Amino acid sequence: MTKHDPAAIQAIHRELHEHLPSDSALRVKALESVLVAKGMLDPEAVDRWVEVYSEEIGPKRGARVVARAWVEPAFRARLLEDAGKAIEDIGFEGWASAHLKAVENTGVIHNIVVCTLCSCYPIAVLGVPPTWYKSAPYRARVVRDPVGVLDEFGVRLPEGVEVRVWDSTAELRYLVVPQRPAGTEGWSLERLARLVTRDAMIGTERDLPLGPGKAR
Amino acid sequence: MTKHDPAAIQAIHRELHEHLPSDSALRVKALESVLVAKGMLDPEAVDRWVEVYSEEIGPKRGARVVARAWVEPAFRARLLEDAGKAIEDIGFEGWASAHLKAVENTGVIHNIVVCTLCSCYPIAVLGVPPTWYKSAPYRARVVRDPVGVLDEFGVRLPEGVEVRVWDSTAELRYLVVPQRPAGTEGWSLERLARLVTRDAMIGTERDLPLGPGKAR
Amino acid sequence: MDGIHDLGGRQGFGLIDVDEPEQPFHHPWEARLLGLVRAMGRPGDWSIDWFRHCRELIDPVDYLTRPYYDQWLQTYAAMMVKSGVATVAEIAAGTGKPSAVPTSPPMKPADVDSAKRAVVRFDRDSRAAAAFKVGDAVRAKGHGASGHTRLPAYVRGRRGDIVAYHGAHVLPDANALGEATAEPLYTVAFAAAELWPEAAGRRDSVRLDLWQSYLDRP
Amino acid sequence: MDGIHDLGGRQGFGLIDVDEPEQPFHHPWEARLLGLVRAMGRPGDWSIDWFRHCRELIDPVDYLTRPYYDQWLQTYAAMMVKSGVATVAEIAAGTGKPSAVPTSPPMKPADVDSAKRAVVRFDRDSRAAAAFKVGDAVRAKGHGASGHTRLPAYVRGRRGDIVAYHGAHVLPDANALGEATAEPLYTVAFAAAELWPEAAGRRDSVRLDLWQSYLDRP
Repeated sequence: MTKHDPAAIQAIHRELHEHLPSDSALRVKALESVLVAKGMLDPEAVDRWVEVYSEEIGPKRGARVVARAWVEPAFRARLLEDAGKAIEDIGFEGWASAHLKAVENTGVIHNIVVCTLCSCYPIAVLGVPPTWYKSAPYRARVVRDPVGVLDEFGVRLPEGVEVRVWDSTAELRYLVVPQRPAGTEGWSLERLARLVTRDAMIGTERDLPLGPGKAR
Repeated sequence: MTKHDPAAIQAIHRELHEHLPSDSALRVKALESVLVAKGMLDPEAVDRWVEVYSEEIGPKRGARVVARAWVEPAFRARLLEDAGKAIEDIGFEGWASAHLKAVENTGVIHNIVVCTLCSCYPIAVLGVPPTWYKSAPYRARVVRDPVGVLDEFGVRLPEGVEVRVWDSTAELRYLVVPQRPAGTEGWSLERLARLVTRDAMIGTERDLPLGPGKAR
Repeated sequence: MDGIHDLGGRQGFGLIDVDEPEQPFHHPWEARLLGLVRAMGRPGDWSIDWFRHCRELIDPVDYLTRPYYDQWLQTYAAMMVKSGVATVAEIAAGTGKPSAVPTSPPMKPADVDSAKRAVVRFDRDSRAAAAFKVGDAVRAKGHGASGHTRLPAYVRGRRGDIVAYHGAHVLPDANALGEATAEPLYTVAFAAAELWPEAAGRRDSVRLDLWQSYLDRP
Repeated sequence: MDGIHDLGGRQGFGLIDVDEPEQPFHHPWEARLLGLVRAMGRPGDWSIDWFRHCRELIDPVDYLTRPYYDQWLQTYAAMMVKSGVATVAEIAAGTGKPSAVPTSPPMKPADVDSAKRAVVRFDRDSRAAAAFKVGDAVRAKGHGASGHTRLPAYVRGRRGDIVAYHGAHVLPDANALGEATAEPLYTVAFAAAELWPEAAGRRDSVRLDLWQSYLDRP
C-alpha cells in the first residue's frame, strides 16, 4: 500500500507540474534524455516504434478485418466468436488485442465504443485513437446522449434503430463491424477494405459511402 | 422552458469565452460600460456597494453576534431558535439573512460550513466569503474528509469530538458559534468580539486564542 | 445537472489556500463586479436559481480556473444575452443602446442603505403536507435531475435522518425554470460511513437541506 | 476514486472536435512519447492499473487541459519518481545517473518486431465461482472505492442485466496496489432509462465490463 500510495503520487504530480517545462515537446526531450542517461532507453527502439504506429498499425488493419468478415462467412463466425484469436489469422495480434471483441451493426442495431474512464481502444487493429476519442466531451456525452453525439458526427439514425454503447471498463476491446454497403456484390476484399473508415469501426459513422470519404 | 434553456446558455458561454477580453478587470469595465450605456446602471450606486462590502458588512458583525450570545443567555436562546430574527435586534439583517441558522460548538461537537454546489455563505453577518471557501479543493474535500481539512487549517480536534459538516444546499445559511475561551470571565462584549475570527464562524478554526491572532 | 459544480466528495483536488489574505477583495475589479451586480437593473425573468444554473453551465475548465467573480460576470453576461437586453458583441465592446426588454430601474446611491438591509424570504405558505417528521429515516433519490437541482450527487441513494423541518421553501429545480413551486424542506443528516467507502467506523456526519421531492422512504 | 477522470454522463462539456485530422499523431513529440513508453526499461512494481491510477491523480485542471500524451509523460514521470529510478530534478533537467532500482532492460530496435505482436492476457485460471449467469439481473454497488476502480459512478446503484461472462480477469482495484487477484468478469447492459433522468422511454443501452465484486443481486 505504501508502495502504491495515491497521496505521494499527488504530491509528485504537483512537483512535476511546478518544475517540468510547460511545453510538451520540451518535456518529452527531457524525459528521453534522462532515460538514456540512466541506461533505461535505446533511442533507436523509439524510432522503430514511431514507424510502427505512424505507418504500420492503423485503421487499415481493422478495415481488412471487417472486409474479410464480409466476404468470408467462416472468418466472420470466428471473429464474432473470439476476435482476439481470429485476427491472429492475419497476423494482427498485439497491444491490447488479447480480449478483442467484434460487435456487429445490423439494420436495427448500432454499436458505438467509448472508454469513459480513460482511453481504452483496440490499438492492434485501429492504431492509436483520435484525440476526440480521449477527450472529455466524447467520454462524458456518448453514454448519456449517443444520438446527440452521432448527430454531431453527421449520422442520423433511421427510426427504430437501437443504440448500444460499449464502455471499455475492463481489458476487453471493442471493434464495431459496420454493415456492408449495398451495391458492393462481387467486390474484392481489397476494394471493400478501402470503404471501411476508422470512425465506422468506432461507431461514430454508420453508412459507408461508396464514393470517396465522408460527406461532412 | 425555452426561456430558461440550458443549451442556449452553454452556446452563449462559448461565445462570451471567445469574444470577451481574458483579463477580468477589462471584462468588468466592459460590462459596467454597457450597462451604463443601456441605462441599466448608476455607477455611483456601485461605489456605495463597494464601500458597504469593503468596510461595513464583514466578520466583525458575526463576531458581535457571537460575543453577545456568550454574554446574554436570552439572546443566545433567540439566536439558536431563529438567528435571522435575532440579528434584527442588532440591525444586521440583509443579504441571505432571512433563513440564518446558528450552530453551536460544544466540547463534543464541532461544526463546519460549506456550500458544495456553489458558494452560499452568511454574507449579512460575515461579509463576502474568502476565495478558498468558494474553491474546488475546499468544496470537494470538507464533506469527505473534514478532519483532514481541519488539519490543513492547523486544527487538531480532541479525541471524541463529533464533526458536523453543514452543506448549504438551500437558502438556509449557517453561522458557527464557537466556544467561549476559558479565562474570559467578566470581559466586555467588545473585548470578547475581538477574539472571534471569521474562520471560527465558518468552522475552520476551533479554539480561539486570547493572544493576537492565529498561530499558523 | 451532473455538472462540474457538483464538487462534494470529488477526489484529486489539491491543497486549500489557507494563507489567503483576510481582506474581503484581492483586486478592485472584484468589489466593482459585486457592486455592479447589486446595483444593476434586471429583467423580470431572472432568479437566484436561474443564475446558479447559468453558472453551472460555464465550460468546466473555465469553472475550475477563472476567478470567482469573473464567473459571476460571465454568468450575468450570459443571462443578459439570453434575456435580450444585450448582445455578446455589445458586452465585448462595452457599448450599446437601451434595449426594448423591460428591466427594473437601476438602483440609486441613496437606496443602497435600505437595500443592504432588505431581506428576501424563500419560505412560502403552502398546503403541501410534510411527508416526513424529525427523526424519520429517509433515502435521497438515486437519480439527479437533467437541469438545475440542489441534490448533490454524493448523497443520492444514501440513507439519512431528518433532523429539522423548515416548512415549505421555493423549489430550486422549478424556480430555475421560472416556475414558482414550494415544497417542504428538511435538514437531513447523513453519517460519513454511509457516504464514503473509506469512512467505516467514523462518527462525523454531513447535514444538507433537502426538499421533499428529493427524498424517499428508506 | 471519485476523480475527474470518471467522466461518463457528466454534463456541461462542449462540442466534440469531429473535424480532427485523420493522422495518428498531430505533433512529432506525441509519437516520440508513445515510442519511448513502449521501449523503456521498467521497475517490476508497475502495472497497467497503477499507471491508470497515477494518471487519475493528475490535478483535475491539468487532466482536462494538458494534451493526452503529455499526461502520459507526467504519469510515467511520477511513477519513476515514486519507484526511485529518477528524481523530479533529474527529469526536469534531462540528466541523471543510473539508479540502484532494478528495471527491465531497455528494448532493442531489433526486438520491436516481435514486441509489437506480443499479446498480454488478463484472464486467469481461478477457482472463484461465477455468482451470476447470462440473463441474470444485477445491481451495481452503490459505493465506489477510495482508490483505483473501474466501476464508473454513472452505473453505481443501477440495475442491469448480465449479457456475457468472460471467466476470471485480473481485478484492477487490487492490481493497482500490486496485488494479483482475479475475479469473474461480466458484460452488464444498463438501459438508458435506468441511468439518466431524461431518458425515460428511450431504447438505447450502455454495456460495461464489470467484475463480480462490483455487483449485487438486484
